[in-house]
Amino acid sequence: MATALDTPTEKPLDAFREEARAWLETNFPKSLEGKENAFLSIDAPAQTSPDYLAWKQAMADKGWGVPTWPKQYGGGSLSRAEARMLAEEMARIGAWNPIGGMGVMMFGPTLLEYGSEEQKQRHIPPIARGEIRWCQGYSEPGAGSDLAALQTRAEDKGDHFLVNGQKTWTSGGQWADWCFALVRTDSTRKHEGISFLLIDMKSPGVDVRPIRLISGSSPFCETFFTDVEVPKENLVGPLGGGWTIGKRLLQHERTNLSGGGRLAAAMGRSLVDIAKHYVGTDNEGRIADADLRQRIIRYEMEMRAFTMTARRVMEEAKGGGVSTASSILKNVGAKLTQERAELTIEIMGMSGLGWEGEMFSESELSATRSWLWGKAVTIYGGSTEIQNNVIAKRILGMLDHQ
Amino acid sequence: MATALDTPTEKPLDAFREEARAWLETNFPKSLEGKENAFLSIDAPAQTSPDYLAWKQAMADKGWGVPTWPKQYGGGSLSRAEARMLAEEMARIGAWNPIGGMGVMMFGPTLLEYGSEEQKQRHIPPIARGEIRWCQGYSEPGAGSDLAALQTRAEDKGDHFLVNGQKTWTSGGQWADWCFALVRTDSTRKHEGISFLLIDMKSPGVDVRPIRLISGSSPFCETFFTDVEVPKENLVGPLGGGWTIGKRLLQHERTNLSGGGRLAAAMGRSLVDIAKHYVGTDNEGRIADADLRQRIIRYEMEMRAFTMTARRVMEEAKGGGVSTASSILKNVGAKLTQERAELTIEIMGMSGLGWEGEMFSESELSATRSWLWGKAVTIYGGSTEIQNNVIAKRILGMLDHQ
Amino acid sequence: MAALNDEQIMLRDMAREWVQNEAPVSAFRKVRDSGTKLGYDPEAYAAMAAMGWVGIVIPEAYGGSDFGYLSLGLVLEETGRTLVASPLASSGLAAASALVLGGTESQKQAWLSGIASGEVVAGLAVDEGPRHEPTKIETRAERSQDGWRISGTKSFVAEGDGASLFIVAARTDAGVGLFLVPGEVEGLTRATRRMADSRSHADIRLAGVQLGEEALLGSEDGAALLDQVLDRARVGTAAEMLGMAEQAFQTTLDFLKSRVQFGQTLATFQALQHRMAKLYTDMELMRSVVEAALEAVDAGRSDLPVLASLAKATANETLHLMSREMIQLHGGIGMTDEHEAGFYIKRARVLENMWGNASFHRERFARLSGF
Amino acid sequence: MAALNDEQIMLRDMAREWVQNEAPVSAFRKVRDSGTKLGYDPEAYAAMAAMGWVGIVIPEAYGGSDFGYLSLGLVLEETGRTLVASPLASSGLAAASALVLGGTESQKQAWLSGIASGEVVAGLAVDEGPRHEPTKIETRAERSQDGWRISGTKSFVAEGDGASLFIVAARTDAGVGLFLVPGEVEGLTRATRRMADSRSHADIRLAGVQLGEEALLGSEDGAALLDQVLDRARVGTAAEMLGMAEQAFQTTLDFLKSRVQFGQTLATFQALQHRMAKLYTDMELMRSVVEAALEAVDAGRSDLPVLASLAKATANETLHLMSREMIQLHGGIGMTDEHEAGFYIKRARVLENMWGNASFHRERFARLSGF
Repeated sequence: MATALDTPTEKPLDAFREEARAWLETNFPKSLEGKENAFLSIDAPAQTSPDYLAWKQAMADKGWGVPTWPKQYGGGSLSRAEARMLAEEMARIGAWNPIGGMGVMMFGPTLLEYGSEEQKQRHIPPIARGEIRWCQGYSEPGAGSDLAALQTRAEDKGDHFLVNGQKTWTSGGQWADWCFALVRTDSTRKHEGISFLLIDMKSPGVDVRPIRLISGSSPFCETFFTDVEVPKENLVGPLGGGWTIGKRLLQHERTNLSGGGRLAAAMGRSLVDIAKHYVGTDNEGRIADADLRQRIIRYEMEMRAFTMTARRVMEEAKGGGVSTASSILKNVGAKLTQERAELTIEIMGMSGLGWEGEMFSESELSATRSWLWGKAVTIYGGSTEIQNNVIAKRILGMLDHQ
Repeated sequence: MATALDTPTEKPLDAFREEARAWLETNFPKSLEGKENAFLSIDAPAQTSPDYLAWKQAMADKGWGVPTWPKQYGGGSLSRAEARMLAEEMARIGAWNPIGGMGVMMFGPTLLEYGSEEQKQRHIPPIARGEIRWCQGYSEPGAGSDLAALQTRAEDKGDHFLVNGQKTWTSGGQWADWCFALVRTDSTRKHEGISFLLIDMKSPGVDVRPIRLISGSSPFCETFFTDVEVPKENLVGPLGGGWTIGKRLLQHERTNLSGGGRLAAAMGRSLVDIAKHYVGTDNEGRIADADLRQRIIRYEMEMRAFTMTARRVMEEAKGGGVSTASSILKNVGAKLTQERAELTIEIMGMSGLGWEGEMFSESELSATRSWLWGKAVTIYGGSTEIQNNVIAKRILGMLDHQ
Repeated sequence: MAALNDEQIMLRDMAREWVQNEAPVSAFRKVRDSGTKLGYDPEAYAAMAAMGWVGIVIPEAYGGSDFGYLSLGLVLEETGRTLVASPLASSGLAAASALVLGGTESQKQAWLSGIASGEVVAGLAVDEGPRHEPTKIETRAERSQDGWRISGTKSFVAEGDGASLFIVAARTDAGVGLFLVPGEVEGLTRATRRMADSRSHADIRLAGVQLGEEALLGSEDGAALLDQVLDRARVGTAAEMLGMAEQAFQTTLDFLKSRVQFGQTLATFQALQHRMAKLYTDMELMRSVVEAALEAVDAGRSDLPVLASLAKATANETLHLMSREMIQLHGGIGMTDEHEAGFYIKRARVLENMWGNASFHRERFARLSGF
Repeated sequence: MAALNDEQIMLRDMAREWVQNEAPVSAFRKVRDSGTKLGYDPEAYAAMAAMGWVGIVIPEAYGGSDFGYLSLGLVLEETGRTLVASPLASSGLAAASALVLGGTESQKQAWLSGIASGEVVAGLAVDEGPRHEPTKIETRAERSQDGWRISGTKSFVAEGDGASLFIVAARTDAGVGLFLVPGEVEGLTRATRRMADSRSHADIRLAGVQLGEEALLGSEDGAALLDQVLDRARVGTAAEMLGMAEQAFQTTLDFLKSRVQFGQTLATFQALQHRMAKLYTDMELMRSVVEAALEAVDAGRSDLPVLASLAKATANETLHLMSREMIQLHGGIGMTDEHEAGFYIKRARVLENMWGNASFHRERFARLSGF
């Protein structure tokens, strides 16, 4: 199926586009074409092949892993238009960005906005080069969607904070070098008692236990802090100002997550192809199972509508920054990701429920795992229910005080 | 399509069944076969054909219009099993009960339970004979789903109450002889300030204005009470005890309304037949529009599940009385009624949107009106939202105090 | 909102202001209660034409402004909000498109400036039954010595009562052609269909209508032209539906914020909040597909058919749900004729049927996409 | 709840008690973590057989109790609640039904008492691909001098690893017949399929398996018998799914009542209340259709095929939604392997596929109903 509005209409090759094209042709190793792991940064340890390392090195040197970040911190200082051209040129040849993860998607932009000059100089360049992996220390066992109920304490000990408590859903905690965490520095006030702290995961007293998920993988951890000493210089923003910073970071998270549906579509074959393969077609070329076909049609239509909406929102939010539509995109993207996974395993029938072994193809086993793992996308990053609250209250103004 | 579990399996013809069959054959006029108007009692003035009047007279004399009510008040004193046989025998020959309306469905059972002996002797027999029509004075403009917020006042004036206020959604108010109303006798307490009062609609000060609905018909009224004098003997139950009685009556309403989906299915041709007529079939005999067909399949399946559930609930509630499942049946029945109406007009296309004139068939015009009128079934008798609250709180116990 | 240029922003603002001030829902109620067969207020339509709205897709040479379909869509969205009754979509969009796309110079000269000025009201007569089936055309156009002879019946033609020109699809020896049929020609009779939306719809009977050579619009094998015209009509209808859905949503939201039950405004009940959030989300998606389809017409994109079906199917689904929820969330008051909720649901169902219902467009989307 | 007789009430209560005490979800977890290919705990199955559950549809003459399908459904519902891993449905329902319906006296004598006692575990081998397509059978059964010779591969046979008897559907010259194939016969090989539900599924390869005359169950044209057996398997599966859905619902409800967020228990959030009300309503409908289908088997109703498809399609839809909502409403904890929500959704999808998914049964329902 043609992807219509997804394909950019032909544009004049301006100077930057030519530069990017030439550079990519020289530097991107053909062996890596299309080999991106969408969940790379949280789902697995780092890749170590020589081609991968060379590619990462080249991108880091160029600053194009974080193309719009300032050059002085290791970014590319590209305009949004240029960054888009770069992305288009990469997509054209199957290249992909080897530098990602929570540092790039969430923490970096937040630190650039709220960090001190010293903090930026210290932490941004390693992120820009993909050398340091960050994890998120937000959720706690007793505080799911009600994040502000968090209990992990950071006591002021003069030159350092003493951190005690437990975080959960620490994404990639077992592979992370650093953690950005929300901690309680004042137990008498709920939101104003929260501070934003950077914690070195190698500090004594940090203990990490992977959580096994229903999909069999363990991309998240429980993280225990026992008398962990954190230097005062690692406080971002003012004491008690962590809630504002933390929420801002969540907006970045949501904006990134909202690409989820699109991401899913980019992974692997189209649903239609899978259906034609497993179910076959009738004599008019239609997917043979009429009931299934109707549901695929609806999925494909909504997917198109979602992609168009994501593009429209991006265009409307001209000056950069985070759109109020992020909750909508997050919800729709997450729903479509799950819908696609459910349809995929349904189409594959019993073959879509394989767990391991050679009786199933790689793509079948991966369908099972993606289906199960995908159940998280409506829960994390602000659950669908929380986003609906946000839409109703913040966008629609459905509040009590009217 | 066979109606499977709807058709009673063959039973031995016991004495009562034989009696009923013989009596019906003698008394039911063939001319009335299948001529029942489902919304008879509220949607239109009374029928006046000689056959109808004779049939009504016969049923009234026999007490079979209200077969399970006690004989001393004009009922049939039949057991539930006998009443069911009677219903089966009537259905078998296309006969129907000419005695109905709110008096039979809601008010009668409630008065039998809560009324004084004097009240029962006075009011039940005319209901049992279908001579007196009752309307419901519950809703008020300012109190929709929040019924207990009602404001119509009944002041104690010694030998009578003086009633002032406005009711709305008085079903059949323009044709009713009497009104059972919830009125406020104490403004200092919400629920305990409500009393259950019987008001003669011919009393001075009662003014009725029909409400025109989106379907074009006016089965409901606004009813204004201005200094209406109501004798004290018309108070049912204790002063301030109206809420309990009123709620009980609503349970009867819900139990009756839950038959709505079934009712809808009984009216007119099956969806499948309509679809075959307007849309046609393919060379395998399937409804030609695959997308529409899928939705008809789902409707038909859920309709079957609903019918089976209604039967199951009835069988489980052996000893009579009102089942806790009434909220579920009300919601599903109402949903299916609307679903069917939407599917019907969709199948008919532009012909399903006719308003008047000879360019449309009777059944097309009636499809439009039923579709619009049917939008009320998820609103009245406790809206779908209210029923969901009831299910969550009363059946599932989703309350705060756990 | 699509990226608009200054002229488009001005146009939309002007439309919004006029509609709110001069043609609120009460204006539609007045037209309805007048019992007119015409289905609209000619003075209001004249005002719309005078503001240039009817000529938006008509080239300047023929009295239009050539502002394009996105611009016309903006106006239709605004008029859709308050259910403005007018032949704008039929005449200024569907019929005008047929002439612009398929007309000869002399045909354009003959009709387009009249359409733009509002003096000519034109209607598109394609379907012959209650469902949209553009492949099932039985009306015949036969060559006669001095032109064409047309016989058949067209059903549910929008503005059928008042139109002075019909664009009629008829079967020729070469396929299906479009024909310009003046409303007052001999052999043409109209039968009004009084429908739930209180607008004008009529069956048009053509009993051996005799026309000249110049009646044929485009070629005798005009199926491709018909498709192009229909896709424009579909996209324009979707724009009107977008405006309706938005206003229905807004009216409902305002009601929920004002209505108190159980001592709380309805807007604070979480179950209702989540339903409104879902509807709002649906409407954002609807806006995207409708605007994309309008832009696709202006850009001359070859995938317009897919995008038009996506837009119309989505518009149908979303407005369908929104119009149901409008009544349900209003409760009893929404059931009364006094309230406007009924107007929206009745008009919604008519537009859902017009130029293809959701089933039609889902099927078309899939076939065009190769599955 | 259907009207049960005293024996059925006793049976159900006994099953409920045993399941809750002896086979809670933790027992399934233990089986899974043991890594057994067998997919169940033989001791537990022996206990179930000893309680008479495996012989419920088997006549007393062959060691069963002939209590009927509603009774067996009650047990399957209870075992479904805690995901009891056992061959009860395969052996005691599907395979036993085939023998009871189609077996000769000597075939019944040979196998039924072993099945009832649990010593024989039997499996039904019909499908040859990942989707249920009982009309697409390519496995061949050819007459040989002293009986039958069978070749082909059966896919995803439940209990395929441990079964000592397979009921195999194979194409004969006359149509499709069912054959009794001992598990240890020469030419039969098994290939384990490790699936998400951690139960036993295997492909069974029959390479010219040589069997005697007595291998044929029923006639060579046994499509009608196969249909009857499949409908019983479908209804039994639906009963198991009913139990799963109910327990998933109950577990979720308990969680919502205990979990506090934003200073309130989740159970008090109206949006969640309405979702639970919807699920509860769905489950009431599910119970009705499942019980009606079980009763239809016992009553020998001729419309069983329609009712079985109604039951299985409804069970699929309802458990599908319930298993998704179970995870979503639990939030993060439901995503962890430590919690049981994952067990329910994995088993749910396997059962959704077994003996026909919802599409299959909706289509069948419609065709049987004549549209």
